[in-house]
Amino acid sequence: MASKQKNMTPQQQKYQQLQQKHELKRPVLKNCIKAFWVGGLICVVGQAISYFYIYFFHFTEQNVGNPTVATMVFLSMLLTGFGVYDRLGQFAGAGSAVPVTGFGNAVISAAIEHRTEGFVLGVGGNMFKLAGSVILFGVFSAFVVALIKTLLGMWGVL
Amino acid sequence: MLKGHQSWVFNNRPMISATGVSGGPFEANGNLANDFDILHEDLWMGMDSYEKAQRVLLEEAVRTTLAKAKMEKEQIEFLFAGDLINQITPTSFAARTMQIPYFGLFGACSTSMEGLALASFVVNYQGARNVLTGASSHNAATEKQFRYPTEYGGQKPPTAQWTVTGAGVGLITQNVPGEHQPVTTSATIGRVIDMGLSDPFNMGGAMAPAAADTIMAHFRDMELDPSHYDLILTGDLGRIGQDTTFELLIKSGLKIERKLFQDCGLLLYKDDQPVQAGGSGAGCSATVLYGHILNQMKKGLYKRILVVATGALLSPLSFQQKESIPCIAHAVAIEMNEEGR
Amino acid sequence: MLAMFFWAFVVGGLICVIGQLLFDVAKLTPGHTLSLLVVAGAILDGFGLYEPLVDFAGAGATIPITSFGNSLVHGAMQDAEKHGLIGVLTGMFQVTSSGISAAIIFGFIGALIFKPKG
Amino acid sequence: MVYIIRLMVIASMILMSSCNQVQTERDSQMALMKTTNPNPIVTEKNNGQDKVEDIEKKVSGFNEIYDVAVVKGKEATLVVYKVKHMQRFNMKKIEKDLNKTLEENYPKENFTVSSDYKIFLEAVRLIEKKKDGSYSDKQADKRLNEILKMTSDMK
Repeated sequence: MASKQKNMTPQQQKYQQLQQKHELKRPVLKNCIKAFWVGGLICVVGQAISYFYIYFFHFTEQNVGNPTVATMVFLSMLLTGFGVYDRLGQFAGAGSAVPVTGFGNAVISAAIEHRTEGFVLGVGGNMFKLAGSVILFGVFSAFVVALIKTLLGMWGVL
Repeated sequence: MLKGHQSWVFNNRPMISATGVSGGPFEANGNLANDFDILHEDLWMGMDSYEKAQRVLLEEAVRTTLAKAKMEKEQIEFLFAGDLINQITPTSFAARTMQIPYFGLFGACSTSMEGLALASFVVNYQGARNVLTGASSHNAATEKQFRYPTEYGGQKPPTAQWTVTGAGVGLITQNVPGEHQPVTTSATIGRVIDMGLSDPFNMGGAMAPAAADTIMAHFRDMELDPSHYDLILTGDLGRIGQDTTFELLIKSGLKIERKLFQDCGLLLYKDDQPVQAGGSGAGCSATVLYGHILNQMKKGLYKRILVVATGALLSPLSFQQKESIPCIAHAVAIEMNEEGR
Repeated sequence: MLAMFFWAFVVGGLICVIGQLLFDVAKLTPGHTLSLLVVAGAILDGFGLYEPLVDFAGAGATIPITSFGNSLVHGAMQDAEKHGLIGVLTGMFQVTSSGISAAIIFGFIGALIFKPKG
Repeated sequence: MVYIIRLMVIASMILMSSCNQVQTERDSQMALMKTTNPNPIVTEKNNGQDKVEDIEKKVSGFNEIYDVAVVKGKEATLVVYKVKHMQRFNMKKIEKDLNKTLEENYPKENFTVSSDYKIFLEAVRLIEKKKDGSYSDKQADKRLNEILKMTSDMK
């Protein structure tokens, strides 16, 4: 950010100061409270679903995550398809984007949106245009972390 | 006739003899629904893609204009139009349907005034008798291309703007003295101004300096005072951009009354519609000018107005490559034709 | 069990607040924010801190996207224990596969049955 | 409308394919909610009831633990427990300590220790069935081995 500032002419900097004055501020505190509530509630729903699977199906606490996540993504598909999730997202911000339902929403909304370009080039090609970076950085950082841990383990440090 | 550095004066006073305006469901719930000729309940306009829907909007606006003017499309010499989707394909495809000789324009949201200025210039110098000019935009098509999928639950900050679903078209003809119609009298073509802003969710702030630059150039070139106009109307600056532009103009010494300085993007929607900082898009200035504002002029509310449409010349690629947002603004002065001459 | 729900709510909510702060204060795009959280989850698991959080908060820790990084590391480590270094590569998706495959499958089903509402 | 119908078909297919193992039992229904502390059981007659009760006392002695179920089978003994919520951060350590304590006190026994709710639930269900006589010793032992297999699967 600092280097960006330096590249600007004094005129640009002066204007940006003036513009800042008029810029509508994001209601950070209000947004955080909304994100907390909605995000928390989504997790509570997730918890309820996982207890449901523990109780009625053959899942232990350790592996109940898989069906829970799949169910949450399914719910996210319904909400996305009926046009509810984008409204929820405008209200809750990170509260609906950070839970796995937000990941599902990113994939599903892109898939639905690009249906008009066909199933191969449209849906197939664009499905991960938003969520792809999450997978990329998740996988790569996990690779690095696991590699370091394994190597340290092999050398007997850990 | 060139006047000053970057302005044209249209001595023959080309006339906006008919207009056509179409809009989508969100506009139907807005403030100016009565000034639209055609309003759609369905965001898809019965088509199977949003891009096709935008094409339909423009085609309908053209057809309405022709119907009002009682003209056939063969009588139109040229079409000056544009939009901001994928190499302006919605407009070009609509032009394919209409078979009118066609200039495709790209000036982002300033396209409407770029088209009106050029059309007026051509008509003024007898380059044509009848010219159509217009612009269109579609909310979902624009979101899809420039932002996120429409169903994606991203949170828009309060600085974001809502792209208008709609098309506005005007028919520019030779002046018929005495006819009660608006005429164009001058135009100022803007420079590309870049103040280094790069937030695509704050277009108003990025476009404000371009608007201010063009407005100042207009008054300098035309040797006029702001009091010459009853209304100075900006295209889609929204709340932030408009306030900023106003401050820039006041600082430069122009005396403008705040309430005579309005913005299409703020007129179009009701306060309770979730448009954040206001409406935007190529269709914003086109629908509001060719619909609401010209209707009001004909009713006698305004005699002389200056319309300044601003455009942000970015692409989805350029902002991902961390480029700042260059902006442009074009101004056209519109008056009511003098009566009984 | 009620305590579990309570802490799932609080911890899940707090992770979302971190995300919201990244949106609003750091002005990051959703893509950047979610990528950052996933990386944070992977690193926390590297230090062995994420698993206790899952024990404590249940879905509050497994539903936010941070758990994605955590379970990727877990899968990789599980296989690494069995097969050595090569396991880091092969085991990566062992634990996480459900989230991604659910997203792909439901995404495609969604594309089959829904139209965007705008 | 067409979409909604198609959707309902898919949803009901998913529900139908998965809802066939639902089984309800009486007291174990609340096993996740409240403290049950069921009496420990053995699957062999007249053999070791004292011992399992002793084991349960020992485990209950842990400060962090508030609910214990013990099932002793022919070969292995299952010890399931719940950890006080604020101690759940230290689950790994508690499990280790518990294992150590049990090994030291009962070196001959083959213990499986778990804090998993699912295992706890299944253990409570087993104990109930054993008590009301719907499971014979043999059946109970078989069921215990199934539960033990479940715990080893998740590691």
